[in-house]
Amino acid sequence: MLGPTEAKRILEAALLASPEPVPLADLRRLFDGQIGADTIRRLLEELRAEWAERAVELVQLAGGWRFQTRREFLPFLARLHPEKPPRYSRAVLETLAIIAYRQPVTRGDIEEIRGVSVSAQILQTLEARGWIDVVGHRETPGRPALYGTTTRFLDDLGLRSLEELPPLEEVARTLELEAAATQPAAEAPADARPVGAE
Amino acid sequence: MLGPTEAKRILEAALLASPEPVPLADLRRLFDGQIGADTIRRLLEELRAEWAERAVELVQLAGGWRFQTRREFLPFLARLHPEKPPRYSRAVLETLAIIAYRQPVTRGDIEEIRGVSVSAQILQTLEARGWIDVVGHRETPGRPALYGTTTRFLDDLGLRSLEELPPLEEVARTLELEAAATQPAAEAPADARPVGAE
Amino acid sequence: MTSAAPVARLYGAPIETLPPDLYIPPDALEVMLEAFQGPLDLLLYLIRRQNMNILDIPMAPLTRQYLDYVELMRRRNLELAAEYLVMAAILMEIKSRMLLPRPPATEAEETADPRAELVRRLLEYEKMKLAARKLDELPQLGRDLFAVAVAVEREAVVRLPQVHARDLAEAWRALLARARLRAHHTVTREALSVREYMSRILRSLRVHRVLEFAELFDPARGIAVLVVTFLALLELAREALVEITQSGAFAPIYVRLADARSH
Repeated sequence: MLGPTEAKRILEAALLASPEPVPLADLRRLFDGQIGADTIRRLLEELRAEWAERAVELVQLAGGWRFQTRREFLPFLARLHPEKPPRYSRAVLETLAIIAYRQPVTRGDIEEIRGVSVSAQILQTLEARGWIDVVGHRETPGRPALYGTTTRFLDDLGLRSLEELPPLEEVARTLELEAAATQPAAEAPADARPVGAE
Repeated sequence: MLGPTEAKRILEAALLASPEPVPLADLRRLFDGQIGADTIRRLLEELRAEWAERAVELVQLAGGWRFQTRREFLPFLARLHPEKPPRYSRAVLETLAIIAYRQPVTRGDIEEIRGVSVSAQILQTLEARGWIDVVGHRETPGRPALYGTTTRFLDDLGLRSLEELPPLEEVARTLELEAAATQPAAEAPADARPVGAE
Repeated sequence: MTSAAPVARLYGAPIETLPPDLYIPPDALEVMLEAFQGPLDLLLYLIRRQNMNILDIPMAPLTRQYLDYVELMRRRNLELAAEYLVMAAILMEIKSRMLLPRPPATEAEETADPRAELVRRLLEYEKMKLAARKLDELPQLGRDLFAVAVAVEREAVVRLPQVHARDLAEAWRALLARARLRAHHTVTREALSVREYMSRILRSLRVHRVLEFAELFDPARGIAVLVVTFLALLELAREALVEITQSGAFAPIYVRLADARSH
């Protein structure tokens, strides 16, 4: 028969080797059912206490018990396993750009500029982020909502005002320069761009 | 600045969270390079000692440091892992041994040593396990692939380098052949030179 | 550990040794023959079983036993790899060369034992065979031990995409390139701030419903802002987003949202 210390070490090893929560019933299988559920629960509580001072903790979840790193150590651990920073899709960024540069605009305006339909989800994403909101309605059939950017948007991008966004003439000019560089012979207006970008 | 205890707890958490061995260079990243390699090595040794009495041990492998369960606890832990890993056939194991001890070798070299043809499936089995890969091609007609073992192979078998492979056994220690007079090292060169080249 | 390897497994039980003669129970024989990895493996078995000196192989008995086994395999309709027949030819060739009288040892090369190459191959194969067993005895990840992998608690931190001003410029650039906007939408720096104030006015009108014209202006912010606010108001009126009303000359001017009536 196993002593409690050895049983605890086995429980510990089994839980450390499993990234998924392990149900109590599975933990009992470790000992062929020779150790009762109550005893195992007590050993788990002891284990939890033993780990109290460490960067990893033993927690009980709906699916069972598991070891997990403590949240406050994530900044360190994240350096080891950097997550790729999430990125917005091109559709979201273009929509945001249109709202920022052309506000107040309706969804129809955005669609006209983008040349494709704009899903409600895109606008919801930006609204949920607190970067755009409805600033009014246009008095046309359907009274479409007019979107504008918020103070939060400026704060999050580190801008004091929209004027600090790159001026559009400059944007257009770089585009022209680029087009000229790639098509030196022909007159290469920025709008004579290859199709297929849609 | 972190104290050594906290640094150790962070190292421990990072290693416990990684099923792959973590190289020392990556461990240094945990602390933004603020803690020197020597200090980390010392902390790792302390950690290893702290874990000496448990069912999990900290080991140094070819690919870095890893926590793993101790072999003697397999009878318990296997009850939680009902899916049995493959037992490799003699053909697979002999092929693996030849690649490990004689690398880099071509499939032809392996066939020459084993005296039978080696099926593509055997090599695929070992490649799929991540234990061997193609390290180059021999510049002979057909440019056959040269196989070698991977870091993963060493890691999975608990080795730090190929030098830690079990030493080859010399079954016959002395050459009593008449040929011994003219080829005193007839046995030794077989270890050093690529086989199958004759 | 020398030659104690099980030569075969019969119903899972290792067969360590075989009867010295060739008689083997038929079932066992089949299992055993199939267990040989090839002619070298079979030869090694015969040599080790007979305690032959591998460095001084008696070619005649070895060849005879080998051929007996090959014949047995054939009779049992076991699939016989071509390598077994090639090896039979090699053995017979060596045996016949051994029978030839040795020429006087003038040149070292010519004294080479005809068995040398076979012995080299047997020794090399045997080494690899033992090495394979030793590799299999090493503790293996997933079979004998498991890697530790505790969960990394990161769900709590929802990471939102970062956007920089240049991302928006880039997005706009892509739009320009695609939609031939350049000619139609020349937006000046001033116009942009006008647009910002258009949103600002609309937003405050949503709160206050109706504002007096003067309330929209904050003289403390300087003339530029006053002008921009005024331009924004004109633009809003032009786009019919606000209504500007005045009951009479010099009466207060009121600004309300064009859609305020529906509220």
